Amino acid sequence: MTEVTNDAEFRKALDSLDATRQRLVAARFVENVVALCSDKRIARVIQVASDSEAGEEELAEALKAARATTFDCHTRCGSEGDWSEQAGYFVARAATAALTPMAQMPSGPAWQAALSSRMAQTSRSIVTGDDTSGQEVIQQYRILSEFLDS
Amino acid sequence: MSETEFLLWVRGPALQGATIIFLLGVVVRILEILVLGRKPNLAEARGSAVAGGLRTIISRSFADRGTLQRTAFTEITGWIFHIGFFVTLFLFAPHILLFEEVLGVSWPALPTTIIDVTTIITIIALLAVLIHRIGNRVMRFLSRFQDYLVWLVTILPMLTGYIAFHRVGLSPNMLIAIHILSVELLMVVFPFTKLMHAFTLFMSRYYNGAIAGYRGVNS
Amino acid sequence: MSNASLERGIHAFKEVIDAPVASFFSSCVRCGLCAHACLFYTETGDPKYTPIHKLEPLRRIWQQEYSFWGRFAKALGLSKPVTDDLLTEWETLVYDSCTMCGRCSMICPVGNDIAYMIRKIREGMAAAGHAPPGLIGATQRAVTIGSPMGVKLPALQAQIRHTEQETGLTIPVDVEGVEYLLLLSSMEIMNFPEFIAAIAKIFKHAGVSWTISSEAFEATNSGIQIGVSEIAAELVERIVAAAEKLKVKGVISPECGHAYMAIRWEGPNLIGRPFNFKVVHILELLDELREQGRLKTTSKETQRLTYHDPCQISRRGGVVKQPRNLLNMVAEDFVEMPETGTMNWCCGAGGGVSSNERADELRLKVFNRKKQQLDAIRPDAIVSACSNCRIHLEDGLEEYNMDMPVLSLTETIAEHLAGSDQTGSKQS
Amino acid sequence: MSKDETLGEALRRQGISRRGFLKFCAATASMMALPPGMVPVIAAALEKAMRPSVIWLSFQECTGCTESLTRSHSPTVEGLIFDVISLDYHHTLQAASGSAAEAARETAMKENYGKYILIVDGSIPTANPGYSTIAGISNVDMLMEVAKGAAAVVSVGSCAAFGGIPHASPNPTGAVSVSDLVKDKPIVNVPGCPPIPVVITGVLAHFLTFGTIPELDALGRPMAYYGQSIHDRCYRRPFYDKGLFANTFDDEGAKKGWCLYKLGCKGPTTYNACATTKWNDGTSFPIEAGHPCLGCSEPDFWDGGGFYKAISTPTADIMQAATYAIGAGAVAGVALGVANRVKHKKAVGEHVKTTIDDLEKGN
Repeated sequence: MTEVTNDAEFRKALDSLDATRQRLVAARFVENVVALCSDKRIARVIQVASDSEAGEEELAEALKAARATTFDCHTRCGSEGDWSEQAGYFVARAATAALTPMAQMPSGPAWQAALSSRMAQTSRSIVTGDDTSGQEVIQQYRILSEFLDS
Repeated sequence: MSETEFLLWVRGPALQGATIIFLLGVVVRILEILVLGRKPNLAEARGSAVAGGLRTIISRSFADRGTLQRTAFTEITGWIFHIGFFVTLFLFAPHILLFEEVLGVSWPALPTTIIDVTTIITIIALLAVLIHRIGNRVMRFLSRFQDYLVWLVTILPMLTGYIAFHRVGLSPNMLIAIHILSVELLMVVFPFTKLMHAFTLFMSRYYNGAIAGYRGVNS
Repeated sequence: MSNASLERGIHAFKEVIDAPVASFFSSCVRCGLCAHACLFYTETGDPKYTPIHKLEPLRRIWQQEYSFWGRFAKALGLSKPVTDDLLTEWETLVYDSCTMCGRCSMICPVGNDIAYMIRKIREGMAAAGHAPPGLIGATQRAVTIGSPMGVKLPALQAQIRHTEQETGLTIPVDVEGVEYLLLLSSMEIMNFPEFIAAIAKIFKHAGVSWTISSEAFEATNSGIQIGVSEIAAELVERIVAAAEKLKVKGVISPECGHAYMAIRWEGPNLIGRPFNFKVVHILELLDELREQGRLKTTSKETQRLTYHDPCQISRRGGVVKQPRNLLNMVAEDFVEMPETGTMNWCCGAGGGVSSNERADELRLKVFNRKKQQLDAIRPDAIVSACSNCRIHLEDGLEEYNMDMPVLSLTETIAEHLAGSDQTGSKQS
Repeated sequence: MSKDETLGEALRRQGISRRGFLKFCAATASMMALPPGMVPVIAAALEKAMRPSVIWLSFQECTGCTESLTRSHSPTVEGLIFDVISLDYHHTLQAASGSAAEAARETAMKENYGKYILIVDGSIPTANPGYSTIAGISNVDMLMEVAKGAAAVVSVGSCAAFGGIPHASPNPTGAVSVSDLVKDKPIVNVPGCPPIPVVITGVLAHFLTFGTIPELDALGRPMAYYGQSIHDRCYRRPFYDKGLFANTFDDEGAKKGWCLYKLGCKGPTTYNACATTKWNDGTSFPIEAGHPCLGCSEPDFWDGGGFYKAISTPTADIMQAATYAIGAGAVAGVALGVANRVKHKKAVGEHVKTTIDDLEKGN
């Protein structure tokens, strides 16, 4: 039984995964925060990312959708920021990271997806005022542990 | 008024009058700008404003490659007619003689065939400039009456000078009188129009270069 | 109750006209070359976007008030007045179709600094009540909340906490006597919080002592975009007060174009006194660290990278060489766009255009200029140093179906720091 | 000399050979710029021409024109012509004087009424007829009387043609040219101070040959002689074109024979045949002698702003005007500039604070 308890272990474990498995675990991280995103496209993107049999074309399509969602969700310079919408933006970014080929993301798609998912949680906490981002980290450790054991 | 009297009037009182309006107007307009002044820059300088300003006075004569490619017609015709205008103005022997008479300094002249060819090229360039001004949507959009007036008073000395040199149509004295008169028209119009750029562009380029130079940018 | 009126606008025009403005208007020969330096013209073909034309109201006031023959003509009733209708017509030209990128100022053959004058005409437009609603909102939020995007301190604190968790580094807040006070743009806090992490890592690596101020963390300045100098000054004063309170040696302007212009070049002039601290752009500081040997990187990016110069940082700000030095440190294949450095083309969203929803369609249309530049060299990714450029580049690339990530130069450097374990985490 | 004698007869009587006669005809044709094919026509016409009666009136003049004609080298074409015309009245040359002279004029007029040629040198005073009289007759009266019966009038010299020196400013005698007074006769102007002798004979030859006056330019001058400017035919023209000028009368340029434009040469604006026919039997002409052309065959040459001033130079003190203008401009410019500054300062001083509440459109 694997147990990840800190970011060093967390990242090391992620780095050891191959591309497909990185994508699969990243999809689980995103799924954990998907409720924060109001854009319906993300659910479909996660579905594709979670599919270990997904074809290249399908993945590319999903990445495109994830990107488009990201651009639609970000807050433009000078416009009034809404942190609950911003949480959705980070979910979309996490989904984008999950689907980005490893070559384009040297720090690792899964790691980036995890970070953006945490940011989504932080954004939510800015709205509500209660700090729950620490819990997200713990949940991610749990998700990874389960993933490694499955 | 006989032709000779007309020529004498043009070479005498009319020239005096035109000179007075020209110089008075130019000096007034330059001082009017300079005295207005500007605030000192309190930000810490990265480069020299003076060096930048002086640099831009020269460098702005030459367009960057991209601009040159996009606006080749304007750039080339602009260069040609400006150079042509100054070559004929300052390097034609009878003109030099005028400057010598007034200023007491002289310099070598260019052969008349070169002046002649330059004049034709300049006139063609100026015609092209007009066609371009009318045909180009940006220039037509920007142009007002003054732009056409200035074009006219610029090409007139070139045309009348060319005709006077070749003595076509009227008596030579009359042609010369008309030529000198056309220059006087240019001088009178000068301070009230964009022709002032001949002087103020040095100030403008300096300010531009100084603003950029202060920030360490070569503009 | 707003006091905006035509009279106040005209009064402001009179105030902003100085010798350079008078000289510039005297020199214009209406050659139209500036149109070809402006992406709003080149990508639309509409001559009304000719830069000098955008200044017509200011030109009229100059002519009627500060030139002898113009005054004469005015006395005779021969001059065209500046009316409210005129300003209404010009509002979109002055705000929606100009990013104050200053490219026209670089090519004007008589040397007119047109961007300098756009900055000034906006003073009168704003005083006359002709600023765009989007910019008005941003300015009001900047003054009342402290950020044009409404970012409040708790939000920053949450991002700091997140970053500390992620990096395992402490983000110093309100620490007195350090070398540098770091400013952040709201964009970085909201969209690109990884910038804070990148700074933390680099400064740890290079041994730079720094802090963020809880009282003045915002770098941006809507006042210089909308054109109200006293509001701009008020925003600058907040930073000056924080810097003086924390007794820092320098203030760092982050990856934001106009913020650098506001604090570095306009700042002391806005508040009417020189600063007793230095202002550096983050790229200037990084390059300085590189020169001193304090910034070391290991691996290099293998992707084909290009650099998009944010106008206010390079052309209008003078930080041109530094990003190139830095990129060459971390990029194996760094390639310049055809027109670059001080002649770079604006992304199309600077100068407040991005805050102005009315201009959305136009700014995406004119992005075609950047597309052409990119098509010429086909890079794998674009590096830039302005969050606003970055967001707009992403928007534009999406609009034009171009698949190309946009990276922050600072973040890219951080990813390649020597001796960094990249996770840097000790805590759980 | 019989009055009925033809020109051919008169010439042969004087021992001129057929060959010599043809040579003269060829020279005349060439002078009049006629094609060589015209030589036999000229010869035939002159052979049969009756010696015309010529009345020469001299008014306000210096006799320079007559001197020029009579100082011709012998044997010359012009000499021949004068030998063959019937110069019935010329106060300088005729033997008769007083009432006899006037009687000769009246006789000639009566006998050849409508056929004689009137040659005039000198201008005619109009301010007061008493300024110049001959035998108690004012110049105006005599001119009008003689012109009435003339077939054609030839105004010899710039005074008769354009008013000349008497006409020069301030023109105290109110001098005018022949063409100012005579409006109903063909008038040929042969200006010059003095005119080239061969030009006068050429005009007479043309009249004898064709019975008409030659083609004239806008100033009434025969195109054959006044069709080109001195400048265009000047042997120094290449120096002008190259920009090589004499700056003084004794500098290196002057010694090298460079262009005299800077010394005031009016060649470019003067139309005459000096540069081609030259003077004193083709010896030289003023420019060849190192002196700029004065432009003596052009109207008002005396008032052209100075013989030694190039035509492109100002005739008034421009430097002084410029100095005043700059001075006045500096004063006015500073005054207006200060006014601008004051206005600007005032605007800044009266600055009204714009707050965030003032940004939205008021009213």
